[in-house]
Amino acid sequence: AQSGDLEKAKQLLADHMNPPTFVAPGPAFDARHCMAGKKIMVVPVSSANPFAQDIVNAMAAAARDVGFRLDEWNNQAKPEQWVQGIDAAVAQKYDLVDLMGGTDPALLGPQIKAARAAGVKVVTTHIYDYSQSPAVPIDNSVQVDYQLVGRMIADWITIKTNRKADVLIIGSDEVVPTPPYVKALRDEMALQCGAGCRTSYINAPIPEWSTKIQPSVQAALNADPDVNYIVPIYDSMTQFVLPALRITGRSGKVRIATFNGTPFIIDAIQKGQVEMDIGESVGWVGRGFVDADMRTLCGIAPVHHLLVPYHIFDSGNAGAAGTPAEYDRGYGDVHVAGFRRLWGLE
Amino acid sequence: MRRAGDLASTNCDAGGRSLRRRPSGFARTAERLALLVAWAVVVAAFGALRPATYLTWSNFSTIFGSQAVLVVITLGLMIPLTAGDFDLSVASVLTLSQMLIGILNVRMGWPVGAAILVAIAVAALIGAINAWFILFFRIPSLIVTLGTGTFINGVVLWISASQTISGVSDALVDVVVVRRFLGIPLAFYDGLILCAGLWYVFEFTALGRRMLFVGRGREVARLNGIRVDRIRFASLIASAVFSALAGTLYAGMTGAADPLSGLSYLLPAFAAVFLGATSIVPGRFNPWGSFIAVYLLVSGITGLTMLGIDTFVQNLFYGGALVLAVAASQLVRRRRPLEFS
Amino acid sequence: MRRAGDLASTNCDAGGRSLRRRPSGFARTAERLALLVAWAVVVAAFGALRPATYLTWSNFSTIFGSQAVLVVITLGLMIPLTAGDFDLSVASVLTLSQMLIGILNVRMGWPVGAAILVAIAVAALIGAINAWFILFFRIPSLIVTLGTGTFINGVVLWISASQTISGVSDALVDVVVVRRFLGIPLAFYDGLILCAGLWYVFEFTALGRRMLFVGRGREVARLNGIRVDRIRFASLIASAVFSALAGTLYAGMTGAADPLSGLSYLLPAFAAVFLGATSIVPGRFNPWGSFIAVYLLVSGITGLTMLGIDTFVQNLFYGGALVLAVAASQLVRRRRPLEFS
Amino acid sequence: MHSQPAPALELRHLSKTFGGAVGLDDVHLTVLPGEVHGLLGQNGSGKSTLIKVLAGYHAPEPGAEISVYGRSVRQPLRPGDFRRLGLAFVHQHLGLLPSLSVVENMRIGALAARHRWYISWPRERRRVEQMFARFDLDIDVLARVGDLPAVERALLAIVRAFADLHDQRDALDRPGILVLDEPTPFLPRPGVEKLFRLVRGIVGEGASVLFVSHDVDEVREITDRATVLRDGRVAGSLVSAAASPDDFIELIVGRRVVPFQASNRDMRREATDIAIRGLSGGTVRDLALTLHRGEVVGLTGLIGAGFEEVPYLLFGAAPASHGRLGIGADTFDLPGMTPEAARAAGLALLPADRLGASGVGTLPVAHNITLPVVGEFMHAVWLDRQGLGRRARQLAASHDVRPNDPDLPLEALSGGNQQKALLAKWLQTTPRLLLLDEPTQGVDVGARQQVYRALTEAAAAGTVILCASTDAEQLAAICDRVLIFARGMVTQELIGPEVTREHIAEQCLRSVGPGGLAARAGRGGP
Ligand SMILES: Nc1ncnc2c1ncn2[C@@H]1O[C@H](COP(=O)(O)OP(=O)(O)OP(=O)(O)O)[C@@H](O)[C@H]1O
Ligand SMILES: Nc1ncnc2c1ncn2[C@@H]1O[C@H](COP(=O)(O)OP(=O)(O)OP(=O)(O)O)[C@@H](O)[C@H]1O
Ligand SMILES: [Mg+2]
Ligand SMILES: [Mg+2]
Repeated sequence: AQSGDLEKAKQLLADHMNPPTFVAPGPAFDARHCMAGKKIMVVPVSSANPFAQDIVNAMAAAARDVGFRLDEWNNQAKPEQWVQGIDAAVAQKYDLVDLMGGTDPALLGPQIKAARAAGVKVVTTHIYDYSQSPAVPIDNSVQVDYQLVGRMIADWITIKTNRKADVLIIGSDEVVPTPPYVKALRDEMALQCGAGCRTSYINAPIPEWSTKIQPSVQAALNADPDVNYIVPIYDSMTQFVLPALRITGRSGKVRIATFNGTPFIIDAIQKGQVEMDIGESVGWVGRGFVDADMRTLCGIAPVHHLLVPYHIFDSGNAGAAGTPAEYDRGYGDVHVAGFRRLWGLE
Repeated sequence: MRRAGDLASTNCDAGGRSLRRRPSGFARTAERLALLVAWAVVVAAFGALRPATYLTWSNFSTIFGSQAVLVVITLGLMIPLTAGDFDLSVASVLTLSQMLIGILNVRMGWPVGAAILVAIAVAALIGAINAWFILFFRIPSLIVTLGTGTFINGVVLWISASQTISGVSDALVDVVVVRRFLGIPLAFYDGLILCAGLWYVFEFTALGRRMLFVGRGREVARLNGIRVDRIRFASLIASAVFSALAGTLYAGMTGAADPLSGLSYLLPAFAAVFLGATSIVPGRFNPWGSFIAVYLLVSGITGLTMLGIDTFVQNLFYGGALVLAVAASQLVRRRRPLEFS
Repeated sequence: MRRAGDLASTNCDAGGRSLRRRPSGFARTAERLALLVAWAVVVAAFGALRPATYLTWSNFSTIFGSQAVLVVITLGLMIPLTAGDFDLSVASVLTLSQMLIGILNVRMGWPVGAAILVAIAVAALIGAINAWFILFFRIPSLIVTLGTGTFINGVVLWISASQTISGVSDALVDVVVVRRFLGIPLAFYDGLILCAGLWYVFEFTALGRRMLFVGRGREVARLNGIRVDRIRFASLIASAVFSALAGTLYAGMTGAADPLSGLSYLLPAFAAVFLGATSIVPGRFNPWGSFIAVYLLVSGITGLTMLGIDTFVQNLFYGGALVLAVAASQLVRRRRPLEFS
Repeated sequence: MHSQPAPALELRHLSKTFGGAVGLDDVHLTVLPGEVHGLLGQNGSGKSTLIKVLAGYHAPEPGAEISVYGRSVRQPLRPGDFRRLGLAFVHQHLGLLPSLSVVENMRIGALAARHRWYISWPRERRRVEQMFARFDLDIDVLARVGDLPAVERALLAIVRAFADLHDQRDALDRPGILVLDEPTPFLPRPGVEKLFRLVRGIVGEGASVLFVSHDVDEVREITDRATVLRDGRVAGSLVSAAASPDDFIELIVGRRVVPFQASNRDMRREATDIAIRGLSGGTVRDLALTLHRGEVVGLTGLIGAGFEEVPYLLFGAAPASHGRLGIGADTFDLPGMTPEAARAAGLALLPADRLGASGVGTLPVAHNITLPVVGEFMHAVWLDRQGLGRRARQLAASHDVRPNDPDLPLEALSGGNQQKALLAKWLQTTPRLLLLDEPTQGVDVGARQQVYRALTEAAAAGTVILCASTDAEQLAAICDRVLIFARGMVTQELIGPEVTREHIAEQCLRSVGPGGLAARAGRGGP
């Protein structure tokens, strides 16, 4: 029952391995002019999260480039700190609050309502999957195609194993996009890989990664010796998967495919500990958010989908990210010029 | 069995330092007000650096409003500590109760009032279970509440399927963060009232006195005709109920229920209880001291945030302030050991 | 003619508790071995459910190999507890030391041995700082270590820029998890050796007894000529050093260093220390008891995962086992309170 | 004129202040080799403080000089230094760790003294068993010290001190100095005699002894000379043989003391107020007792005879197996009695263990003294704290608690003053039945008279007092009737005029059959 179409899958993956090309999210506009005197407050999920931090840095760079003020509300992923951030933005008359990278609007309903009532626009970025919609009314939501990631990983495994995969998936259900992401992954496995393949799933909440993932993975591996792929759906989980492989003596036998493009995982690819990691250019992501936020503020047709191309790192191209790897290396920089042109800066 | 106080305090001071030393009136006052002064210093410092944004009423109303949850859970933790028991399950109970409110109110469409009542009832039940294990089996409260806390965390992950539930009734949200008095969300006044109430019980009722004796000397309390186990039982239920109230405020503040973030309140609550015990009524767990402690710490952290300083500095400030504030107040009291038992 | 010994069973001390004789030999043995039995039960249960996979050497070598970090940090925590002090900073010290190893070894290219030595030295320094605040200012150890722990977390975020550093020297990784003896990674034997060592010190050296005396009565210890502060100082340094060793194992286990995950070891370590104190040498913190406690808990969790049960059940099991195991052992000892002081 | 031998212990200009309070003030003390030297003084006069300085627990104020056998000692002493000097101690509160085993407690000193990298516990156990054999004591070496009766705990501390002294003498080949801070209150007479035999033994071998006691007769019996402290100063010293009890008491208290003596009334014809029927529990078997309004009844016997359990059994502090208590009209089932029920019925219990069971040391005197009445000060919903403060101050004043500063933690008072405060706590409630266990243990002569007076006044006001005590003098001073116990049963009843010190002592010794005595303090003597 080989329902899926392997050729399409191969093509899909190939597309995401060569250097990306810039796709404009919308029509060009005069950013400098319409952003003059405007202020944006970014409330990242956590200032201690390097992924979010580098996006903020990229956003700040873009803002400087365009010439408006963009501030970050430093926090440590505590909802009451997010609350303070929004209230402060209102009190200090910011024009827009960007809840970025996982700051969950579901936990901020009242503040968002109050902010919008006070004429401050509130948007979320990089939290919802295309298939989801914001938990609370909001001015704009720039969403990410997590389902595509799921499909890409499923296709990758299918191809690499010739439809003989036994996949252990590790997720964190409390993270907003996890359910559709995992569902897409498993559906695609069923579709492409079909009868010859199994998937099993372990849920480990982020605070319990270090205490749950390793023992659970070990037990799962001992319970099912046929497991040949592990998918930590967010790549920082890998740190706790690797020791489980070592202890159960499966290093090398069980392969790892994951998502996020966190530098130390790309290092691990270069060391052959991880097979593939799907990444996004944080510089690109950051500029994409600034672009969307500016359109929201300037009343131009809003952007709902983040069009930043995914990039697959494997042993072949991981070196391009540098050793040790860094965020935002290995993706090229077509986006920089691309956005400047779009914003009428050149 | 070692009681909360013993573990916490430096009980016998091996130096045989004076029990007698009566600090001068001035020193006593200085000791009592040390934390308030520290707070003033912090506010003044950041005010000087960011007059326009930090020294604004809106900023302080935000600070006051956003910390009500921590204030209430801190008060809850203080009750069994005073009676000589640890309750490490407070943060878990907080999380469970806001999740119950979320599920009952949002998923099952109950009126929020009923949901809150159920949450409080469940919390009281948990307090009773803690007390039962502690008092019937004579197990150290630290172990019992560590265990029940972990268990409750599992229950929360279970009933919530690890999902955040948003859309808690506006009725609750309104009375917690939307409605304001003097520009400060009502939540602040809830914390204030509970704080005053607990202060009244500790300082101005016979019950408060008896709790203190139970905490400091169980056998003495027993032989003076105090129903020791009853008081310990009640105080463990009280801490659970306070945690449920904190959970209610949390649900109201966020308009939602999430299965994990509430757990991060445990250590800050401990810090606030003990830091507070160095002030106002030095050497005793006391509500106003902890109230000030909470706002001292968050005032500093907010200031740092406004300066746009990296977040790791928040931890440096938090930890540093905790130790240095206590050390300073110890110097004021000529390093007479704090006796919590 | 009545012997003085008889008086003990009939006299009634001021506490009003009628005095008990030492429990019968059998009861004592049952009490000592309760935890081992519980472990056996857990293993038997899951073995029956999953004979083919659970009851395999590879499974147990995995279980044994994977818990060394928790074992070592638990041992560390036990030392100051025995001498009557809390150390809430152990998990932070663990995190700091693995991060130092990561930075020095990976970023700065130091030989891993040197990096480990530096990490241990820094840990010892932190232990000394804790001790200084506790002993010089006479601040309860709970407050001091809560504060220094938070401070250290800030330092870790700072020096790591919140990044995970991978690629810790294979030399370390090899000796921790890759190389094996009897199929079990060497890390297990490190934990085993430290456990045996600490057991020897506690049981068979004057130093170990002095710690116990200090923990049980500082004034009495001092009157009998024990340098109380010196012992407390040493035990706080020891706990920090053990935490650094745990951090070393953690770095070797994961082959990386990350700024946060180590912190989640604090509560499990407490659970293991107190659960262990109900067994082997009931009423005293003891290494073998905690050693068994750690493996009892992980054996259950492994079994649950093998049954493919949702992970929230792990929390239920963890919390439930903790409370029920202690409750059971309390019943065996006729609910006689455990006294840790 | 040839120089006499250097004193074994010489203290000069020894001062110690606790913040404001003076513990010791320029004390001089000389103990000669082979001398038993008494150290006397009222509660709080500084005896234990002096001793804790010798033990290196308190550092004295600068300027103090301490010399041992002529060699002056580097100061401040560190904990444990006393061993090098050949000193050994029995501290006032014995210095034992209740939660640990007998073996461990007996070896604390040795383990503190020397690093050992291998301790064989069987060997330690044998060593302790030998020690016990040498002092022929019969105590389970594996028992938990907290489970032992007070007598045996005292014996442990004493034997430990003698053993340490013995070891040190071997090590230093110099007769040591034994310091005993109130070792006798817990001991029955035979135990005391045995202790004195041991003391004379080591003194005969050239050792010196510093002996603290509130019992003037004991002091006169065993000491050669005595130094008396008052408010931390040396009030004078006496040659024991030459001085009369009154000389001692006058020097201790600072004025002549008329020893208090209540009229030992025969009240059999008075109306019965309280009836105890068939009380059993612990050692006590089938005790029946009727008490009359305002009667003071003493319970005594040899320690372990069970009399000391009666107060706790009646108060519900220890479980009774049978028995009923009748108070006026209503009766109570004693097995079901609880302390709170007892309080409600008008009973009050003053346990012997002051800071362990009677009051909380870390809380202010005021809190402790007003605990039973705190409910009455709830005006409407408000606790009248000024009122409580006033009550505390006035109670402390009327019972002469010194210093009268209700804000002090209870533990900052000396034993006697603690006891006065805790007695005042109960007397203010005018209990129907006041239960006492060793009410003046470790309380000085002066304070003792005040306690007697207070008790007698309470009785006069109608309170029935049941007083368990081994102190015959005390019982004779206050009791209308004394019951003598053996093996949990009343064997003798002394009424009215019969209640004299001699009588009581004699009957106690009679109470157990021949050979029984020895059992209490370990049998026989060396
Ligand atoms: N650690 C301390 N802090 C403050 N005051 C103290 C301390 N220890 C003792 N004192 C005070 O010093 C004085 C002497 O106390 P000490 O215990 O030496 O009296 P004592 O002669 O032993 O009395 P007793 O006969 O009751 O044992 C008392 O007033 C006591 O309150
Ligand atoms: N229980 C023991 N286990 C192991 N070694 C011991 C033990 N007791 C003593 N030793 C060692 O044996 C040597 C001689 O022991 P011995 O008992 O003669 O010393 P001691 O002076 O009696 O000891 P202490 O002063 O502690 O009573 C000493 O070096 C001591 O360290
Ligand atoms: Mg004394
Ligand atoms: Mg005394």
